[in-house]
Amino acid sequence: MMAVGLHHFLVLSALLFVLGLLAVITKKNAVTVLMGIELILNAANINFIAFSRYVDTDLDGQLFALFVIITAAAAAAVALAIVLNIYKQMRSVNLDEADTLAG
Amino acid sequence: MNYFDLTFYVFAIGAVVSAGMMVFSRNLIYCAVGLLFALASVAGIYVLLGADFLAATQLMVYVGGIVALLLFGIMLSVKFTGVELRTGTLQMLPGLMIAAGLFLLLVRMVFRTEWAVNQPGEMLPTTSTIGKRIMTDLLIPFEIASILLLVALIGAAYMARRERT
Amino acid sequence: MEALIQALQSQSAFFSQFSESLLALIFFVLFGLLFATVAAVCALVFVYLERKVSAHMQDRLGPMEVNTEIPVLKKIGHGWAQTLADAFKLLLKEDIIPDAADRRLHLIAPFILFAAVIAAFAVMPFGEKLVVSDMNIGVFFVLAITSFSVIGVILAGWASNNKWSLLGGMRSAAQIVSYEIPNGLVVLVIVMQVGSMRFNDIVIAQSGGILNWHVFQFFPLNLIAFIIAFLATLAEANRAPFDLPEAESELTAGFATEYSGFKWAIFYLSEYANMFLIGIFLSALFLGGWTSPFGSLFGGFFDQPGWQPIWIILKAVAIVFLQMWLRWTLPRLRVDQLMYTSWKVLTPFAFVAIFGVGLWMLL
Amino acid sequence: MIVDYVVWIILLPLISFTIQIFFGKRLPRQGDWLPTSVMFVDLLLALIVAGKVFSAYDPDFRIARSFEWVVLGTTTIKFGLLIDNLTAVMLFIVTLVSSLVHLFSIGYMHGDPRYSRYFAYLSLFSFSMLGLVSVDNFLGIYMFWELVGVSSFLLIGFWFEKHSASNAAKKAFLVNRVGDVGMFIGILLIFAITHTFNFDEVFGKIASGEFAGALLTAAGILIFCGAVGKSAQFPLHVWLPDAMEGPTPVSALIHAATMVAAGVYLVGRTFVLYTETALLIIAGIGTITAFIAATIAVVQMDIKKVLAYSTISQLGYMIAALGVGGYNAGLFHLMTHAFFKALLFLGAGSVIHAMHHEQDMRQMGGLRHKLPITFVTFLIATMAISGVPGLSGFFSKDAILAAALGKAMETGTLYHYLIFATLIFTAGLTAFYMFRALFLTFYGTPRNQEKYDHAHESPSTMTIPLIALALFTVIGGYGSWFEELIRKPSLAMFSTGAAQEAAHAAAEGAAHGAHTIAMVLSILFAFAGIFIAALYYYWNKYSAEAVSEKFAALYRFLWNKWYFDELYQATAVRGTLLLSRAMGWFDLKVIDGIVNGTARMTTLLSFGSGTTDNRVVDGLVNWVARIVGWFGATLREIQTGKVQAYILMALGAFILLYVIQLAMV
Repeated sequence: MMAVGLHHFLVLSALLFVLGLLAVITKKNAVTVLMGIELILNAANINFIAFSRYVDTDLDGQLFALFVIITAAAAAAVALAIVLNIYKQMRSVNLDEADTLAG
Repeated sequence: MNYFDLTFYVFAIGAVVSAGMMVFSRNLIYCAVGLLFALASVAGIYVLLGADFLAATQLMVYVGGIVALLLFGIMLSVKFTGVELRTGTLQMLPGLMIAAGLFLLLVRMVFRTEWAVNQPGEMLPTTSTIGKRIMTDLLIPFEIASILLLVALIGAAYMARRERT
Repeated sequence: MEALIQALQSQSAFFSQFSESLLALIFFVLFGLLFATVAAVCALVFVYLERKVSAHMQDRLGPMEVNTEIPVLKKIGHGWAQTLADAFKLLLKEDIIPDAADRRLHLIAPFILFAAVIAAFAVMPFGEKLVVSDMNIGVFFVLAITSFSVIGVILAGWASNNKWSLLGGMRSAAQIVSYEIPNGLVVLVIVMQVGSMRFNDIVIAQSGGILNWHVFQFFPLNLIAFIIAFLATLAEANRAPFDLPEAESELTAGFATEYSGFKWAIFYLSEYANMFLIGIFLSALFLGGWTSPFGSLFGGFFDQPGWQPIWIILKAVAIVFLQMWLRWTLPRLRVDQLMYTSWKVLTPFAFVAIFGVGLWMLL
Repeated sequence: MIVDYVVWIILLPLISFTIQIFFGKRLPRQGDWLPTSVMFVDLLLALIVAGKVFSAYDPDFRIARSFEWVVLGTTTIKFGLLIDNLTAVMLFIVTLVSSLVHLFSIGYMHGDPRYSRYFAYLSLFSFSMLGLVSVDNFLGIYMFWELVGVSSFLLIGFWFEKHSASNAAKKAFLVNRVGDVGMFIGILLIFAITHTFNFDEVFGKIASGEFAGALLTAAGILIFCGAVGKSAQFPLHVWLPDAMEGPTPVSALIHAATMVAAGVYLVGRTFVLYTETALLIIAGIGTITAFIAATIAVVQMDIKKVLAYSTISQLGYMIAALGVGGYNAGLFHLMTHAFFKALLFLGAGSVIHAMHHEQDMRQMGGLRHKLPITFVTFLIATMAISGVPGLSGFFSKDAILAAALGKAMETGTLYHYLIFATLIFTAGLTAFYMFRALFLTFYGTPRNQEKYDHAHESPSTMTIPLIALALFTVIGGYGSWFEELIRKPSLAMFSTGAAQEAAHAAAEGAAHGAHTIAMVLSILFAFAGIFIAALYYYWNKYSAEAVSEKFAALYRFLWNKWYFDELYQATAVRGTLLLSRAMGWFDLKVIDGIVNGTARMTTLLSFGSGTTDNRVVDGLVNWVARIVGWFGATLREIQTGKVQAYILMALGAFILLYVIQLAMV
């Protein structure tokens, strides 16, 4: 096994990314889909920070990740509010049942 | 295998296992707990990468904020008294195939790209540098981010409040 | 820690035969056990203290009689063995898991809570050298790691599958999340003044006697900040008068209703360890930490390093005593009053303190 | 050291505003003592600052201190304070008038339901105005400029239950906005060219010739637009008379003594910015304003309206003075005017208070017996504004006229002689209408016996400010310190090269010769005005009504304020409405007509083609449709309407493309 370096972090990030994607694709419940999105953002953040350490040695990557965290927080709050509204309207948060507009 | 590598594997395996638990568990609360541990492990990964401030921010925002929020969301949006908090899955097989394919592509790209790797230096405290950069060249993004948060706060509070008729 | 391991390996032949990572693993476990033990002992002492404080404040006769037949110990009297008896009772009780509960989460929840508190001890400065990890983001780390306790409480409430538990857990989570805001803001007041989040920097900035303590600087802004921090941490620890999550008269025992035996003891332990943590945290931020209040008086005798842990523990115990005093004096708040206090009283005043100190420093 | 004092002068009212707005109602006496005492402390501090600044007795005295505020890439925006003699004078005027008005308001506003909020607003205004006169850059002055505007808006509309008050507030705000937009564009223009907001740096660029020509003239005129709005100059003067809907002490503080003078201060502060062309425009606008406002004031019957138009007229004087190069004279008049106009307004406030909020002069008369202190102080102020020798107003007005005549003699152009002639005629008008107001209010027989009987002298919190201001009105014009200390800034001050004092000296010489002529003429016109006013309203030799009937057209023209409001109503307001109505009509008739016509034509056409369609084409179409239907039925399985399925497909397609590309390479 080689010493841990950039590649390890990138592979880890890729793995977390596809797991998050899997949650987004396969879960019925909207809240779980939201969790998948958070995981995807985290995978991207690992990439940012890994590059900021191994490739570009100033802190640009970390700062970018910081802004990603800020945006994720805002997104989670708004998304949950929307989910709660959907629940109020349809008594369910399953994405496959939210098909009022489907023809 | 040294100290750094050991820690990396502990956190990496922790992150992947708990993320897997999040994806494959049918119980919503288990999903949330899986996400919690995955996020905490990612914070550990940040520490390994010398991003101490970000790791603490990660814990604070995700664990203290987003996961708690998600748990509230789950409990408010499911008729959970008497019924178990379960979620079904859709298109599991095609999903798995696509995910596996994408993962292979990403790994291929990671290993085939010639990264301009610099030998990382000593891990220095990042907090004051981050603070200074935010207050100088990143001032405008920072202000916009604060306005975004304010807007999200007001918007979320407005949408989630009880209708008064 | 890496440095410590390397030093050990180079010094001693015994250590050098193990690999570095194995040693690291062993040390992790050792430190964790050490802190768990310290917390347990603290909790024992504090439980005893709480009984005594409440007894004296409310004229409770209470447990004054528990004693042994061993001649020397018998002389102590005052029901000294009560807390030991408590501990034995808790350990020996049957661990009841309700049928409808989620077994795994029911088990894990108290440990999340406990781990969050214990982990924060890693950066607590018991002395200039007596600190496990003097991180440069120490204060922020404490705020971050203690936010795990919210999750523990929610999970405990949910996993018990009981109305009281769930309501208690939700209340507690809302309370902790709300009070984190004023707490974080007033911590910022101190961080602004010192220009560092490292505990030792903050403590050293207050050295030189009682008048240099932060609580007396920028009068009255820092005093306001200290009061806010005290109230907010009190609420985060779910202590009276903010003990709504376990309000006996409304929710039996809140999120801990369905717990018994050892797991319940863990909750109990976490609460008292948390009180001690808050004591150290507040005294490091506001009350001079491990520095002596006398400064260079008495020829700097009390400034010697050996006194450092004594000073900070004394200060922490004083704060813990204050917390107990409030518990046995004040009635419990209503939920709406609780939220009002956080959002409409503490948070605005925290902003006033930040703004005032910032302006003061600018001028 | 001085800077620290100034910082506290600015910050103290802000602190008292913050406390007052949040906790004012809970404080004892609703907190009126807090802003009032803070303003007196400010006055004390301003006196200390003035003492320290003037003890140097140096016309070039200046302290500038700034810090880096925002760093955006390579551009650094600095923010800071500039303290020179002018700032010291302005700080003194503002704190003096403001503290006296605070004191006066305790009596005047007694019992108002929003008493505490009123004082909070006054504090906010004081903070903004003090900041305005102390900052050292355009951006800062613009910020405080807008803050002053906001507090003025809040105070004009203070009694917002009254429809007229809330309308007046909105009008003031909107009209000011017209000027402020110009000013903002001007500031941006300056920034675009010089890359700095700092006064000294901008002036340095002008001195070194980097910033010149038509753009400089344009920038000057745009900045002047702000002054036109705030100082109520023609053609944006219409808001000020309406602003009298606010409480009278507010009119005294904001709409007479300090805020409206901000425009004059702005022109003075940025004086080097203006080219000859810009100065001529400034002088012209000032003169026109002075004349128009004075003629309107002659026929007004509301005592506050008379004073309002007189304010506009006097501001016109100051602007005109700056325009003809009488830098010192204009700012001198700004100071003396602040004293006597604040006094006039507070005196009017005292009268109105005594008459139970009656403002119509036709209801007054004979009040000198009932309100002795108010009468004496009002008389002093009236004499000062009319230019009776020996009082402060005489000195400053005289200096303005001398400057105008000096400029006319120096250039010899018709414009400048016209400006001088108008100004001197207006001086006569001023004396006439002010004494008319005095005679109508305080002399003669009471025209409303009931109100007269109830009138009483105001409490001491109201009379003390009157006496204090009267004192300053009398002594304010003596001594030559103002002339020696406030010197016209020349470009040489800001250039790094050798000084060019010669031009400066030459201008002074010409003005001196004009001084005697101007003084004689101004005294002549002032006494003529007073005499005519006395003929009509004191001795009642002639009847004012008869004159107004004889020149009915002119009277109506003046009574309706030159029809400015109607003009704006007809052009700006009606224009916008008309335009939108025209748009609506166009949309309704033309566009809808076209659409409807098209629709009707289409119906006809399709009716014709429909029959052929049904028979001939349908066979073909049905056949095609069946094929499409089959495809659709097959493909609709894919379109599930579920986002997750789409993501899945998009990713699948992505991977497919990637693999194909790999295979091709």
